[in-house]
Amino acid sequence: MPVEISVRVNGKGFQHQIEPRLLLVHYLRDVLELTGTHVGCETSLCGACTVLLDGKAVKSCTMLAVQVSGSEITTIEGLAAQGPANGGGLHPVQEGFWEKHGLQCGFCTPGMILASVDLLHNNSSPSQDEIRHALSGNLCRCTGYQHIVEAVEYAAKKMKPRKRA
Amino acid sequence: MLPGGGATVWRAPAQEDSMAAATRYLGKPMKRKEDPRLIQGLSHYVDDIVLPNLLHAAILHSPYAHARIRSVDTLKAQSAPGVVLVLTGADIRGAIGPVPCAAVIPDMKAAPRPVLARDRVRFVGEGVAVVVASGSYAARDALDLIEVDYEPLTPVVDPEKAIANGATVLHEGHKDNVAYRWELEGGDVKAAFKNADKIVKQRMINQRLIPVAMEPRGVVADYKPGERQLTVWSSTQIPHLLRTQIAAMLATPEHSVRVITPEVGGGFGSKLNVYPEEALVAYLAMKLGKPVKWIESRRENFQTTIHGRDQINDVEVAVKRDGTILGLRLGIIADLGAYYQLLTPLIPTLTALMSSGCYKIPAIRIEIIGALTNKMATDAYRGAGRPEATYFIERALDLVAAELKKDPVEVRRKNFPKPNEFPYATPTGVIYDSANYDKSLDLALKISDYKKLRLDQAKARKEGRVVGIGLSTYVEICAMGPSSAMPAGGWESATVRIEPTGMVNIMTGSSPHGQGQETSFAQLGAEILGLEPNDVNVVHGDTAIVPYGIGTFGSRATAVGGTAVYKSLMKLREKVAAIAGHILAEDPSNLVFDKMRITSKADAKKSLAFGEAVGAAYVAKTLPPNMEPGLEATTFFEPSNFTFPFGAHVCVVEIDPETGDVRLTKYVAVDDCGNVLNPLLVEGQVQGGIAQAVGQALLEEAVYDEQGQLITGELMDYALPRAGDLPWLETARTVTPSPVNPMGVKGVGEAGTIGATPALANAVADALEPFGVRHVDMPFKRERIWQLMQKGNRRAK
Amino acid sequence: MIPAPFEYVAPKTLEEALRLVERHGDEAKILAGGHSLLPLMKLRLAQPRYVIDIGRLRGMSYIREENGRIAIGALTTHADVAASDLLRAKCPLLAETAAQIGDVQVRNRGTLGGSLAHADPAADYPAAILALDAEVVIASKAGVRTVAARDFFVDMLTTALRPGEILSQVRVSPKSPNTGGAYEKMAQPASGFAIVGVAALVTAGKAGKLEDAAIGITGLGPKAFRAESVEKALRGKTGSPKLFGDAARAAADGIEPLSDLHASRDYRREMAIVYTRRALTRAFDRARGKK
Amino acid sequence: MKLSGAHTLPAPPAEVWSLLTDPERLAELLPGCERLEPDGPDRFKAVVKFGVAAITGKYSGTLEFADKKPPHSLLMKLSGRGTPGFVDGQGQIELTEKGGRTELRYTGEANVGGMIAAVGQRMIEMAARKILDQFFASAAAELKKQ
Repeated sequence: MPVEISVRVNGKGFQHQIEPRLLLVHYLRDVLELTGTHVGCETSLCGACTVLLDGKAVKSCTMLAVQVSGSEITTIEGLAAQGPANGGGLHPVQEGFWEKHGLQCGFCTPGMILASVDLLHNNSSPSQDEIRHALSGNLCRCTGYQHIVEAVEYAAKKMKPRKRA
Repeated sequence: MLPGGGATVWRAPAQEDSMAAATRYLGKPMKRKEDPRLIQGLSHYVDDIVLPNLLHAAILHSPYAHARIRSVDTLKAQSAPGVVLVLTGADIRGAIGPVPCAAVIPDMKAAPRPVLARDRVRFVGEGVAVVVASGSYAARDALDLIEVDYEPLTPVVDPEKAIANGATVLHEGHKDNVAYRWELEGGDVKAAFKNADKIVKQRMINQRLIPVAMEPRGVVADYKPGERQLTVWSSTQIPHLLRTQIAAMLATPEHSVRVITPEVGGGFGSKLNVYPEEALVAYLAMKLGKPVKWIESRRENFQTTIHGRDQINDVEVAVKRDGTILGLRLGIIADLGAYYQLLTPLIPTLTALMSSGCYKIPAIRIEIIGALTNKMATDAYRGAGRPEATYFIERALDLVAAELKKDPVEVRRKNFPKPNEFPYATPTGVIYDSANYDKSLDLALKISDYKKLRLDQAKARKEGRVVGIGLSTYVEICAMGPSSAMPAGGWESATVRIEPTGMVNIMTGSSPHGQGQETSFAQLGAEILGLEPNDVNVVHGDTAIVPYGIGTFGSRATAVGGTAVYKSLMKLREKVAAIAGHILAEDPSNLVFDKMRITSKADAKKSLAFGEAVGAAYVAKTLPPNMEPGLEATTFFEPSNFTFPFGAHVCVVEIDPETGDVRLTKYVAVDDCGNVLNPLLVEGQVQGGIAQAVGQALLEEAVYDEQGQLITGELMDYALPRAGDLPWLETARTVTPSPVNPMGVKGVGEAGTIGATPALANAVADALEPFGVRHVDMPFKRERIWQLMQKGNRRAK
Repeated sequence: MIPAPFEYVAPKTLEEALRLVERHGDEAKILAGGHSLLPLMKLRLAQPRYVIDIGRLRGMSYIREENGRIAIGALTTHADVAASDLLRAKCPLLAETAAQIGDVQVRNRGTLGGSLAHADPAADYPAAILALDAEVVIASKAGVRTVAARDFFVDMLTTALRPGEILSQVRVSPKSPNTGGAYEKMAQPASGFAIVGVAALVTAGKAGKLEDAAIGITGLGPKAFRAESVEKALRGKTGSPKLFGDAARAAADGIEPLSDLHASRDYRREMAIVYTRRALTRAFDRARGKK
Repeated sequence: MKLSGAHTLPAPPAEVWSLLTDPERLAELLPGCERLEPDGPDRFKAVVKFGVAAITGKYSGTLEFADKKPPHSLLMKLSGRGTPGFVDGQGQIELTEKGGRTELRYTGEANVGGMIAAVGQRMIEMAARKILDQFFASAAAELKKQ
């Protein structure tokens, strides 16, 4: 039996009748056509599907869409509130990934960026070890992580004077 | 800025990185053009493609490693909600040809893989039936309704048992499971071993690995019956070869097939292949007249996308007391799996070719046995055959050093060919293009402060700590070409078109998937034509737009693909110079391209905008006599040889004496990949390569149980390196240009993986030396190391 | 990747949830954060007919002091437990354990109650819950009952929860100033679950005399357990590296350790000893006021 | 996966034998057994729900008796398939009289494939032991009743 959900995604409100078993990641990708959130595994280990749920990083493949009804979701598409999709600049973490060559194939990148945003919310000047630890739920097969660590450091520096993202 | 004159090639710089000083963009660390779309979720991987009326396919896989299929009952599935079609192997018999293998080895037995199994399954995960439904959920549900009656057969899992007499034979018509035997001999091996002071022997196992590109594979196919046009989107490294093979498998004219590779989320060789689903999904779209999508799950990716490595190497090295290597004997048993994929049988032969390492070994004999087993096929995984070679020879050099009680550095130096001995021909029949092995080793020793590391190690050992230092000096073969040495062409194509507005499109037959050629080729175009990189667009991965190409693998995109781009750019520059010269009444060889202008070196007033000269080519009123209008040039570049990047890696590991846990504490990599177009990208390739080596050395192993079940079938049990598993990687380069191509580039996609694995292994073996350990096989999992230490401790008591 | 279909019900109150749980019996599974259940459902290893989502129940996510104990609502996430100032001050062992579960994303969603009710033999929480002598509060239509941690874990994936019951709260005692705790875990490199995880809690008196010691071990056997012989060997003795080393040797007494791809029986047993000693050493240092 | 063990049952071998080879009574003892119907001599069609807690799957397949040497030994062959994968196994059962009671020894091997083999690896053996223990406990209880 379908269930109704009502959710805010990237600042916009949505209401849909969905199958209860619909995973959040499929709701975002197939129903809302926000395909920047990727599916890299089915065991909640790769982190490619990471989104922000009420500001906290979660794995959207390990949630039913119905569980987020009433919540606010941010996907990679909505991270730069004024990003080119909406006519403006990048989020500092996005900028860091670009500046520091923090990505190659780009598949893990949206999840990696959102997990980094979550980290910087909780810790505005993380050490390299803290960054590596905070990203332990996100796998990257291309970069060897070093440039990702540098990207997060870049963003931390950039975000400091402005406090929060 | 490049010197004028169409014939002038960009000369290999005499000094390191002098190129960067003389150029505006080349050799500079430019951030990537591909990134803005990727960091904002605006890119399109296969699964992001949605077409009207799209149907979804799901595949039922065999849970048995070896079984006869008695029957497949699809009745219930066919009537399930949303289901459009269910097909079995029997249903598509004759309609789709087998999975192709391009490797040819004399007297090799055939082992073709049907797109769906018919009467027998030979590995866990082999496709048995396919469901097409209106949605991915409905397709998945219907799989559970298909009933297959299997009669289990004895699984053949161990490669040595597989090739032994009396083993169950996998394929009808074969008398055993030996796929092929292949021998290679150069120099007087018998004499070498007769004259040796010592013979060092060791068996080494290079374990089976799973590539795990972060994006699983996926295929979307669409067929327009009116136009008779089949379009296939696939996450592949080889769009053109795939198109040819799909056409052949479906017996469809190749010109009516178009393959598009959208964004590809990593490959590492696993997408350098032709898979059953690529033809099957295309077939379904043609049959149904509707677009069909199939996306691989991670579990399917583990079971049915190619695996890597899986060799047993029996090594014997004949040495003199002073460390001079006289000869090498190598036996390889390669576990090929149940069927051949595109290059499966070929991979161990690459090991053979590179078995000399970066050493002068006058006599080499290699015997390869390819074994068929009830497992997924092995094929090219980052390094493809060369990591195995580097691994055994670098381990062997350390064993020789240990045997002779010499420092590993000394034994290596003793056997390096010197820079003036290049091109250097090995007894295995390859010719190393250029190198300075001492130089990269010196630099690695300097950066790592090797002498101090040894002193620190001695101190640590006194404190009861278990510390090891590992060294590897490697050479690898890459820039896969020339065609004479390749199964299906070793060249690469590029078309460059300067559009009427002066904007440039580079269409490359290489199909990058994370390497960053959209940026580095744009740098090349901007440099040669005096433009900005943003004026240069790089198009790839669409067989309808891009000329036929070979693809991105074997670290060839820059050295072979880039050279084709370079040559096409030079042709166009020459033509534009001729037009500009004609308009300006100046000798074209006096013209310099810079800052979007073409200007005379002799007379600065003789100058016109680049766009003006380009416009003239299209308006075609002021062209020099007999010149064709338009500005488009195509090159099919055929390299004269492979290239041979090299380097030296040094690392330090510390082992927890109580648990066997190995921590990598220091890593220094010096790589020489010749000239570089963009050092930022090179660094990314090296770091990523090292991480994959760390994966093989410390964590990764595909384990099949005795029944042929893949028990590392998910990321739950197959560990990949995470951010915290790696120390800070210190990287540096030496630059020894390759003479093989005009840009002097070598290639770097696989070097990190090839160089790093043996360095890590040598470090672990070195750490365990006080425990009487001579050799330990990868992966260095805690328990394995712990057991060795326990044994060592017991012996010491 | 795709769960089998099910009926979804989201009760608004605990009472309603209890009615539903009772009505649907073993055809239903309770969904809290979903980080134990959904992975199984996606692989179709679990195919419940009903999913009762208690994740939306109000007032079940809290950490507060009640009658001298600390009460933690079943729906409190691992992240909240790890970050709780109250727990970090008065029951740091639990916060430290929570911080070692899975990864950031998992900790943001996974709940204390969900993890305990699933009773994965390699989960982290049970070790700490046992060492802390926590009380598990269980609600049913008949009312509320309390089960001691050591009676809660029955077997692999099996707890003292009966049909019709919902785990509603966990209670722990605040530590005394001379008590120190530590959770030491050898993580399975792929999944992050514990190959062996040891939670130690020691109370040190004058001159390092051990007034009390409690050790919970997870990952080793089919269920987490208290290492009573180790505890016995410690009580009343003066803490020292030698004592901890000797006492830890009994860590796996009476347990038939699990064996899998990542750690054999023998290795698990040995690692239980090593990690017990490490946890004790660190807990003791903390009890003595060392960092 | 190799399994072996021994249980002492409170009845002489003849009674144990008749219990083990009586499909109707067996069906009641076998944990999760939903159906057990004759399908030829010494061969039965079975539907069994196997698993532990949340990880449960339904398997349908066959149960066969072979090499019957009443009341001393027999070979039980089991093969079942379900959505989580398959279980194929056989166990040699030996019954020895011990003072009016029976010592039952079994040695067997089970092959497990499919999803459960790929992801349930660390739990399978435990689950199998648990199910066997449950079975023998119920068998003992049943024999005691008589």
